[in-house]
Amino acid sequence: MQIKIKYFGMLTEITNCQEGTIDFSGIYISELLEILYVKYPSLKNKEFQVAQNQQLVSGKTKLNSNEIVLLPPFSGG
Amino acid sequence: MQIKIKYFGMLTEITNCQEGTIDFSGIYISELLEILYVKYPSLKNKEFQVAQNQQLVSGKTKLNSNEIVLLPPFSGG
Amino acid sequence: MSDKKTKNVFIQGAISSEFIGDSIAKHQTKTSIGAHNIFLGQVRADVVNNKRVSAIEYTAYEDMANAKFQEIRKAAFEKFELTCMHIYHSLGMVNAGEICLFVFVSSPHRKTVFEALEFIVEDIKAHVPVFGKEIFEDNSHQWKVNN
Amino acid sequence: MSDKKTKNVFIQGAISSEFIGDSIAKHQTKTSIGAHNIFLGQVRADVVNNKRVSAIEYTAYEDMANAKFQEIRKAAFEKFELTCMHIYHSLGMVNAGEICLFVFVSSPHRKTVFEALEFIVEDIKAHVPVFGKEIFEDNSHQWKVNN
Repeated sequence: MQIKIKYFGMLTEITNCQEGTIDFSGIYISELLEILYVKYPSLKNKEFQVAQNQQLVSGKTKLNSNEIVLLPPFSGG
Repeated sequence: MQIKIKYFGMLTEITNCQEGTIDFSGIYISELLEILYVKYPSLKNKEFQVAQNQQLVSGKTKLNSNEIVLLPPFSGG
Repeated sequence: MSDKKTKNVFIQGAISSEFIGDSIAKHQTKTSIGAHNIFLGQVRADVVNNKRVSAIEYTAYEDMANAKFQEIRKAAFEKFELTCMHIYHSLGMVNAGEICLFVFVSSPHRKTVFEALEFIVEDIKAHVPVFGKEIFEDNSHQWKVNN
Repeated sequence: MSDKKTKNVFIQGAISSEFIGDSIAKHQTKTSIGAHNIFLGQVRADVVNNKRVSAIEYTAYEDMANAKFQEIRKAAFEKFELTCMHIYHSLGMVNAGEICLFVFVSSPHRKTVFEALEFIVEDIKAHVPVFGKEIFEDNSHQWKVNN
Protein backbone atom coordinates (compact mmCIF):
# COMPACT_ATOMS: atom_id res chain seq x y z
CA MET A 1 0.00 0.00 0.00
CA GLN A 2 1.17 3.54 -0.76
CA ILE A 3 1.28 5.64 2.42
CA LYS A 4 1.62 9.41 2.30
CA ILE A 5 3.90 10.77 5.04
CA LYS A 6 3.79 14.45 5.99
CA TYR A 7 6.56 16.23 7.88
CA PHE A 8 6.42 19.48 9.84
CA GLY A 9 8.76 22.01 11.39
CA MET A 10 12.37 20.99 11.97
CA LEU A 11 11.67 17.50 10.58
CA THR A 12 11.41 18.96 7.08
CA GLU A 13 15.11 19.84 7.36
CA ILE A 14 15.97 16.17 7.76
CA THR A 15 13.69 14.90 5.03
CA ASN A 16 14.20 17.90 2.74
CA CYS A 17 10.54 17.71 1.88
CA GLN A 18 7.15 18.33 3.42
CA GLU A 19 5.68 15.09 2.25
CA GLY A 20 6.59 11.83 0.59
CA THR A 21 5.15 8.39 -0.03
CA ILE A 22 6.41 4.98 1.01
CA ASP A 23 5.31 1.52 0.04
CA PHE A 24 4.17 -0.29 3.14
CA SER A 25 2.83 -3.80 3.76
CA GLY A 26 3.08 -3.99 7.57
CA ILE A 27 0.47 -3.56 10.32
CA TYR A 28 1.83 -1.24 13.01
CA ILE A 29 2.97 2.37 13.05
CA SER A 30 6.25 1.17 14.60
CA GLU A 31 6.98 -0.85 11.46
CA LEU A 32 6.38 2.18 9.33
CA LEU A 33 8.79 4.19 11.50
CA GLU A 34 11.49 1.53 11.01
CA ILE A 35 11.27 2.09 7.26
CA LEU A 36 11.52 5.88 7.76
CA TYR A 37 14.56 5.46 10.04
CA VAL A 38 16.31 3.58 7.24
CA LYS A 39 15.41 6.29 4.75
CA TYR A 40 16.28 9.19 7.13
CA PRO A 41 18.74 7.90 9.79
CA SER A 42 18.96 11.21 11.66
CA LEU A 43 15.19 11.08 12.33
CA LYS A 44 16.13 8.67 15.14
CA ASN A 45 17.76 11.48 17.10
CA LYS A 46 14.76 13.78 16.80
CA GLU A 47 11.88 14.12 19.19
CA PHE A 48 8.56 13.79 17.37
CA GLN A 49 5.02 12.45 17.66
CA VAL A 50 2.98 10.58 15.06
CA ALA A 51 -0.56 11.54 14.08
CA GLN A 52 -3.06 9.34 12.24
CA ASN A 53 -6.52 10.73 11.43
CA GLN A 54 -5.56 13.91 13.30
CA GLN A 55 -4.97 11.96 16.50
CA LEU A 56 -1.62 11.31 18.17
CA VAL A 57 -0.85 7.59 18.13
CA SER A 58 1.84 5.28 19.55
CA GLY A 59 4.02 2.76 17.73
CA LYS A 60 1.70 -0.01 18.89
CA THR A 61 -1.24 1.48 16.99
CA LYS A 62 -2.33 -0.26 13.83
CA LEU A 63 -2.10 1.71 10.65
CA ASN A 64 -5.62 2.42 9.40
CA SER A 65 -5.11 5.45 7.19
CA ASN A 66 -3.15 6.12 4.03
CA GLU A 67 -1.75 9.32 5.53
CA ILE A 68 0.58 9.58 8.51
CA VAL A 69 1.95 12.83 9.94
CA LEU A 70 5.21 13.36 11.85
CA LEU A 71 5.10 16.28 14.30
CA PRO A 72 8.08 17.77 16.17
CA PRO A 73 7.49 19.47 19.58
CA PHE A 74 4.72 22.08 19.35
CA SER A 75 5.73 25.72 19.71
CA GLY A 76 2.67 27.82 19.02
CA GLY A 77 1.79 31.11 20.69
CA MET B 1 -11.22 73.39 65.42
CA GLN B 2 -13.19 73.31 62.19
CA ILE B 3 -12.98 69.88 60.59
CA LYS B 4 -14.06 69.29 57.00
CA ILE B 5 -15.90 65.98 56.54
CA LYS B 6 -16.28 64.47 53.06
CA TYR B 7 -18.88 61.83 52.19
CA PHE B 8 -18.92 59.42 49.26
CA GLY B 9 -21.32 57.04 47.55
CA MET B 10 -24.43 55.97 49.41
CA LEU B 11 -23.39 58.02 52.46
CA THR B 12 -24.21 61.22 50.57
CA GLU B 13 -27.85 60.09 50.58
CA ILE B 14 -27.87 60.15 54.39
CA THR B 15 -26.06 63.44 54.75
CA ASN B 16 -27.65 65.05 51.70
CA CYS B 17 -24.30 66.62 50.94
CA GLN B 18 -20.83 65.67 49.73
CA GLU B 19 -19.03 67.62 52.41
CA GLY B 20 -19.64 69.61 55.57
CA THR B 21 -17.76 71.04 58.50
CA ILE B 22 -18.07 70.37 62.20
CA ASP B 23 -16.57 72.08 65.18
CA PHE B 24 -14.43 69.59 67.07
CA SER B 25 -12.34 69.83 70.23
CA GLY B 26 -11.66 66.12 70.91
CA ILE B 27 -8.64 63.92 70.26
CA TYR B 28 -9.77 60.66 68.64
CA ILE B 29 -11.57 59.81 65.40
CA SER B 30 -14.13 57.88 67.49
CA GLU B 31 -15.12 61.11 69.23
CA LEU B 32 -15.63 62.78 65.90
CA LEU B 33 -17.84 59.89 64.78
CA GLU B 34 -20.01 60.29 67.89
CA ILE B 35 -20.76 63.84 66.83
CA LEU B 36 -21.61 62.68 63.31
CA TYR B 37 -23.93 59.97 64.67
CA VAL B 38 -25.85 62.65 66.54
CA LYS B 39 -26.08 64.78 63.43
CA TYR B 40 -26.93 61.84 61.11
CA PRO B 41 -28.43 59.01 63.22
CA SER B 42 -28.88 56.61 60.30
CA LEU B 43 -25.12 56.70 59.67
CA LYS B 44 -24.89 54.21 62.54
CA ASN B 45 -26.58 51.52 60.43
CA LYS B 46 -24.24 52.02 57.50
CA GLU B 47 -21.01 50.21 56.80
CA PHE B 48 -18.19 52.67 56.16
CA GLN B 49 -14.49 53.31 56.69
CA VAL B 50 -12.74 56.51 57.71
CA ALA B 51 -9.77 57.98 55.87
CA GLN B 52 -7.36 60.60 57.20
CA ASN B 53 -4.51 61.81 55.02
CA GLN B 54 -5.62 59.31 52.36
CA GLN B 55 -5.09 56.40 54.75
CA LEU B 56 -7.79 54.26 56.33
CA VAL B 57 -7.80 54.78 60.11
CA SER B 58 -9.61 53.26 63.10
CA GLY B 59 -11.62 55.01 65.81
CA LYS B 60 -8.57 54.79 68.10
CA THR B 61 -6.50 56.94 65.76
CA LYS B 62 -5.84 60.50 66.83
CA LEU B 63 -7.15 63.22 64.59
CA ASN B 64 -4.20 65.00 62.97
CA SER B 65 -5.76 66.53 59.88
CA ASN B 66 -8.47 69.09 59.30
CA GLU B 67 -10.10 66.84 56.71
CA ILE B 68 -11.70 63.46 57.33
CA VAL B 69 -13.33 61.30 54.69
CA LEU B 70 -16.12 58.73 55.14
CA LEU B 71 -16.04 55.91 52.59
CA PRO B 72 -18.76 53.28 52.06
CA PRO B 73 -17.77 49.81 50.70
CA PHE B 74 -15.70 50.13 47.54
CA SER B 75 -17.28 48.98 44.31
CA GLY B 76 -14.91 49.87 41.50
CA GLY B 77 -14.34 47.89 38.33
CA MET C 1 0.32 63.54 52.69
CA SER C 2 2.58 61.86 50.13
CA ASP C 3 4.82 63.98 47.95
CA LYS C 4 4.98 61.36 45.22
CA LYS C 5 3.51 62.53 41.96
CA THR C 6 0.65 60.22 41.12
CA LYS C 7 -0.59 59.57 37.63
CA ASN C 8 -4.29 60.12 37.02
CA VAL C 9 -5.85 56.75 36.33
CA PHE C 10 -9.36 58.10 35.74
CA ILE C 11 -11.07 58.63 32.41
CA GLN C 12 -14.38 60.51 32.07
CA GLY C 13 -17.03 58.11 30.80
CA ALA C 14 -16.54 54.76 29.10
CA ILE C 15 -13.16 53.42 27.95
CA SER C 16 -13.38 52.97 24.17
CA SER C 17 -12.21 49.94 22.22
CA GLU C 18 -10.10 52.32 20.06
CA PHE C 19 -8.27 53.50 23.18
CA ILE C 20 -7.54 49.88 24.09
CA GLY C 21 -6.42 49.04 20.53
CA ASP C 22 -4.09 52.08 20.50
CA SER C 23 -2.65 51.07 23.83
CA ILE C 24 -1.86 47.60 22.45
CA ALA C 25 -0.27 49.11 19.33
CA LYS C 26 2.08 51.24 21.44
CA HIS C 27 3.72 48.09 22.78
CA GLN C 28 5.01 46.87 19.43
CA THR C 29 8.31 48.69 19.89
CA LYS C 30 8.90 46.89 23.20
CA THR C 31 10.36 43.73 21.76
CA SER C 32 11.35 42.12 25.07
CA ILE C 33 7.64 41.52 25.68
CA GLY C 34 6.39 38.01 24.94
CA ALA C 35 3.00 38.09 26.64
CA HIS C 36 0.28 40.64 27.34
CA ASN C 37 -2.70 40.07 29.58
CA ILE C 38 -5.63 42.48 29.59
CA PHE C 39 -8.57 42.65 31.95
CA LEU C 40 -11.65 44.64 30.96
CA GLY C 41 -14.53 45.31 33.31
CA GLN C 42 -17.80 45.83 31.41
CA VAL C 43 -21.06 47.20 32.85
CA ARG C 44 -23.63 44.40 33.08
CA ALA C 45 -27.33 45.00 32.45
CA ASP C 46 -28.29 43.06 35.58
CA VAL C 47 -31.98 42.64 36.32
CA VAL C 48 -33.00 43.29 39.94
CA ASN C 49 -36.70 43.10 40.89
CA ASN C 50 -37.66 43.26 37.21
CA LYS C 51 -35.66 46.44 36.64
CA ARG C 52 -32.68 46.45 34.32
CA VAL C 53 -29.43 48.31 34.99
CA SER C 54 -28.91 50.76 32.13
CA ALA C 55 -25.69 52.38 33.37
CA ILE C 56 -23.32 52.76 36.30
CA GLU C 57 -22.29 56.18 37.52
CA TYR C 58 -18.83 56.06 39.08
CA THR C 59 -17.51 58.45 41.67
CA ALA C 60 -14.22 58.18 43.54
CA TYR C 61 -12.24 59.74 46.33
CA GLU C 62 -9.82 60.65 43.56
CA ASP C 63 -6.70 61.68 45.46
CA MET C 64 -6.70 58.57 47.61
CA ALA C 65 -7.70 56.38 44.66
CA ASN C 66 -4.83 57.61 42.49
CA ALA C 67 -2.42 57.11 45.40
CA LYS C 68 -3.78 53.55 45.90
CA PHE C 69 -3.42 52.79 42.19
CA GLN C 70 0.18 53.97 42.50
CA GLU C 71 0.76 51.69 45.50
CA ILE C 72 -0.73 48.76 43.61
CA ARG C 73 1.54 49.52 40.62
CA LYS C 74 4.59 49.64 42.85
CA ALA C 75 3.70 46.42 44.66
CA ALA C 76 3.08 44.62 41.35
CA PHE C 77 6.39 45.76 39.83
CA GLU C 78 8.19 44.58 42.98
CA LYS C 79 6.40 41.23 43.06
CA PHE C 80 6.41 40.34 39.34
CA GLU C 81 8.88 40.68 36.46
CA LEU C 82 6.73 43.08 34.45
CA THR C 83 7.84 45.14 31.47
CA CYS C 84 4.89 47.50 31.78
CA MET C 85 1.54 48.01 33.40
CA HIS C 86 -1.37 50.34 32.67
CA ILE C 87 -4.53 50.92 34.66
CA TYR C 88 -7.53 53.05 33.64
CA HIS C 89 -10.87 53.41 35.44
CA SER C 90 -13.95 55.32 34.36
CA LEU C 91 -15.58 58.14 36.28
CA GLY C 92 -19.12 59.35 35.61
CA MET C 93 -21.67 57.52 33.50
CA VAL C 94 -20.83 54.25 31.75
CA ASN C 95 -23.68 52.52 29.90
CA ALA C 96 -24.38 48.80 30.06
CA GLY C 97 -22.08 47.04 27.58
CA GLU C 98 -19.40 49.71 27.88
CA ILE C 99 -16.01 49.28 29.52
CA CYS C 100 -15.24 50.85 32.91
CA LEU C 101 -11.93 49.22 33.88
CA PHE C 102 -8.87 48.47 31.73
CA VAL C 103 -5.84 46.77 33.28
CA PHE C 104 -2.96 45.85 30.97
CA VAL C 105 0.22 44.00 31.99
CA SER C 106 3.13 42.88 29.83
CA SER C 107 6.12 40.67 30.51
CA PRO C 108 8.62 38.49 28.68
CA HIS C 109 6.71 35.40 29.92
CA ARG C 110 3.10 34.34 30.13
CA LYS C 111 3.08 32.84 33.64
CA THR C 112 4.05 36.24 35.00
CA VAL C 113 1.22 38.16 33.31
CA PHE C 114 -1.42 35.68 34.46
CA GLU C 115 -0.34 35.96 38.09
CA ALA C 116 0.19 39.71 37.99
CA LEU C 117 -3.10 40.61 36.33
CA GLU C 118 -5.26 38.72 38.81
CA PHE C 119 -3.31 40.17 41.73
CA ILE C 120 -3.75 43.71 40.44
CA VAL C 121 -7.47 43.42 39.61
CA GLU C 122 -8.30 41.89 43.00
CA ASP C 123 -6.28 44.61 44.72
CA ILE C 124 -8.15 47.33 42.82
CA LYS C 125 -11.55 45.86 43.66
CA ALA C 126 -10.66 45.57 47.36
CA HIS C 127 -8.64 48.70 48.07
CA VAL C 128 -9.44 51.56 45.72
CA PRO C 129 -12.15 54.00 46.90
CA VAL C 130 -14.39 53.96 43.83
CA PHE C 131 -18.17 53.80 44.12
CA GLY C 132 -20.61 52.54 41.52
CA LYS C 133 -24.23 53.68 41.46
CA GLU C 134 -26.30 51.33 39.32
CA ILE C 135 -28.92 53.31 37.44
CA PHE C 136 -32.03 51.40 36.37
CA GLU C 137 -34.05 52.10 33.25
CA ASP C 138 -36.73 53.87 35.36
CA ASN C 139 -34.02 56.17 36.80
CA SER C 140 -34.15 54.59 40.23
CA HIS C 141 -30.81 53.32 41.51
CA GLN C 142 -28.95 51.05 43.91
CA TRP C 143 -25.34 51.12 45.08
CA LYS C 144 -23.15 48.47 43.53
CA VAL C 145 -21.54 45.96 45.88
CA ASN C 146 -18.36 44.10 44.87
CA ASN C 147 -17.91 40.47 45.80
CA MET D 1 -11.55 12.12 9.79
CA SER D 2 -14.05 14.17 11.81
CA ASP D 3 -17.23 15.39 10.18
CA LYS D 4 -17.57 18.34 12.57
CA LYS D 5 -17.20 21.66 10.84
CA THR D 6 -14.24 23.40 12.40
CA LYS D 7 -13.74 27.13 12.37
CA ASN D 8 -10.46 28.36 10.96
CA VAL D 9 -8.46 29.91 13.79
CA PHE D 10 -5.52 30.92 11.61
CA ILE D 11 -4.75 34.40 10.30
CA GLN D 12 -2.03 35.06 7.71
CA GLY D 13 0.70 37.18 9.28
CA ALA D 14 0.49 39.31 12.43
CA ILE D 15 -2.73 40.00 14.32
CA SER D 16 -3.30 43.77 14.24
CA SER D 17 -4.27 45.95 17.20
CA GLU D 18 -7.24 47.21 15.11
CA PHE D 19 -8.50 43.66 14.76
CA ILE D 20 -8.30 43.24 18.54
CA GLY D 21 -10.00 46.60 19.17
CA ASP D 22 -12.81 45.68 16.75
CA SER D 23 -13.24 42.35 18.45
CA ILE D 24 -13.64 44.11 21.83
CA ALA D 25 -16.15 46.57 20.34
CA LYS D 26 -18.33 43.73 19.05
CA HIS D 27 -18.98 42.63 22.64
CA GLN D 28 -20.72 45.83 23.70
CA THR D 29 -24.13 44.45 22.74
CA LYS D 30 -23.61 41.44 25.01
CA THR D 31 -24.73 43.09 28.23
CA SER D 32 -24.61 39.97 30.40
CA ILE D 33 -20.81 40.20 30.22
CA GLY D 34 -19.10 41.75 33.25
CA ALA D 35 -15.49 40.73 32.61
CA HIS D 36 -13.25 40.14 29.62
CA ASN D 37 -9.77 38.65 29.78
CA ILE D 38 -7.45 38.81 26.79
CA PHE D 39 -4.14 37.05 26.25
CA LEU D 40 -1.81 38.28 23.52
CA GLY D 41 1.34 36.46 22.51
CA GLN D 42 3.94 38.84 21.05
CA VAL D 43 7.10 37.84 19.16
CA ARG D 44 10.14 38.59 21.33
CA ALA D 45 13.42 39.82 19.83
CA ASP D 46 15.41 37.30 21.89
CA VAL D 47 19.19 37.36 21.54
CA VAL D 48 20.86 33.95 21.13
CA ASN D 49 24.65 33.77 20.61
CA ASN D 50 24.70 37.50 19.80
CA LYS D 51 22.06 37.13 17.10
CA ARG D 52 18.69 38.77 17.48
CA VAL D 53 15.37 37.19 16.48
CA SER D 54 13.75 39.43 13.88
CA ALA D 55 10.64 37.33 13.18
CA ILE D 56 8.97 33.99 13.72
CA GLU D 57 7.60 32.02 10.79
CA TYR D 58 4.67 29.87 11.88
CA THR D 59 3.54 26.70 10.18
CA ALA D 60 0.86 24.30 11.41
CA TYR D 61 -0.70 20.97 10.68
CA GLU D 62 -3.80 23.02 10.01
CA ASP D 63 -6.54 20.40 9.93
CA MET D 64 -5.47 18.85 13.21
CA ALA D 65 -4.76 22.27 14.76
CA ASN D 66 -8.22 23.61 13.93
CA ALA D 67 -9.76 20.41 15.32
CA LYS D 68 -7.68 20.80 18.50
CA PHE D 69 -8.69 24.45 18.87
CA GLN D 70 -12.29 23.26 18.58
CA GLU D 71 -11.74 20.63 21.28
CA ILE D 72 -10.18 23.24 23.55
CA ARG D 73 -13.16 25.57 22.96
CA LYS D 74 -15.59 22.79 23.78
CA ALA D 75 -13.71 21.77 26.94
CA ALA D 76 -13.52 25.39 28.13
CA PHE D 77 -17.24 26.02 27.59
CA GLU D 78 -18.02 22.83 29.53
CA LYS D 79 -15.64 23.68 32.36
CA PHE D 80 -16.32 27.39 32.77
CA GLU D 81 -19.40 29.63 32.66
CA LEU D 82 -18.26 31.60 29.60
CA THR D 83 -20.40 33.93 27.50
CA CYS D 84 -17.98 33.81 24.59
CA MET D 85 -14.51 32.80 23.54
CA HIS D 86 -12.34 33.67 20.53
CA ILE D 87 -8.98 32.26 19.51
CA TYR D 88 -6.76 33.46 16.64
CA HIS D 89 -3.25 32.30 15.77
CA SER D 90 -0.91 33.62 13.10
CA LEU D 91 0.54 31.61 10.24
CA GLY D 92 3.52 32.73 8.20
CA MET D 93 5.85 35.58 9.15
CA VAL D 94 5.28 37.66 12.27
CA ASN D 95 7.91 40.28 13.07
CA ALA D 96 9.34 40.91 16.53
CA GLY D 97 6.93 43.16 18.44
CA GLU D 98 3.91 41.89 16.51
CA ILE D 99 1.13 39.73 17.89
CA CYS D 100 0.84 36.05 16.96
CA LEU D 101 -1.78 34.72 19.40
CA PHE D 102 -5.03 36.34 20.55
CA VAL D 103 -7.24 34.55 23.06
CA PHE D 104 -10.33 36.37 24.32
CA VAL D 105 -12.78 35.09 26.94
CA SER D 106 -15.83 36.81 28.42
CA SER D 107 -18.12 35.96 31.31
CA PRO D 108 -20.49 37.59 33.76
CA HIS D 109 -17.78 37.29 36.46
CA ARG D 110 -14.08 37.98 36.71
CA LYS D 111 -12.98 34.82 38.59
CA THR D 112 -14.27 32.76 35.67
CA VAL D 113 -12.32 34.61 32.99
CA PHE D 114 -9.04 34.43 34.91
CA GLU D 115 -9.31 30.67 35.33
CA ALA D 116 -10.56 30.02 31.83
CA LEU D 117 -7.96 32.11 30.00
CA GLU D 118 -4.98 30.46 31.65
CA PHE D 119 -6.49 27.00 31.06
CA ILE D 120 -7.03 27.74 27.36
CA VAL D 121 -3.62 29.31 26.71
CA GLU D 122 -1.75 26.45 28.42
CA ASP D 123 -3.83 23.93 26.46
CA ILE D 124 -3.01 25.68 23.17
CA LYS D 125 0.72 25.76 23.93
CA ALA D 126 0.75 22.06 24.87
CA HIS D 127 -1.61 20.45 22.38
CA VAL D 128 -1.93 22.40 19.15
CA PRO D 129 0.45 21.37 16.33
CA VAL D 130 1.91 24.77 15.48
CA PHE D 131 5.62 25.25 14.82
CA GLY D 132 7.61 28.44 15.18
CA LYS D 133 10.81 29.03 13.25
CA GLU D 134 12.77 31.89 14.82
CA ILE D 135 14.47 33.88 12.08
CA PHE D 136 17.56 35.84 13.08
CA GLU D 137 18.66 39.15 11.57
CA ASP D 138 21.34 37.34 9.52
CA ASN D 139 18.63 35.03 8.07
CA SER D 140 19.86 32.01 10.00
CA HIS D 141 17.20 30.33 12.13
CA GLN D 142 16.39 28.02 15.03
CA TRP D 143 13.21 26.17 15.93
CA LYS D 144 11.28 27.69 18.80
CA VAL D 145 10.74 25.53 21.88
CA ASN D 146 7.85 26.21 24.26
CA ASN D 147 8.31 25.86 28.00
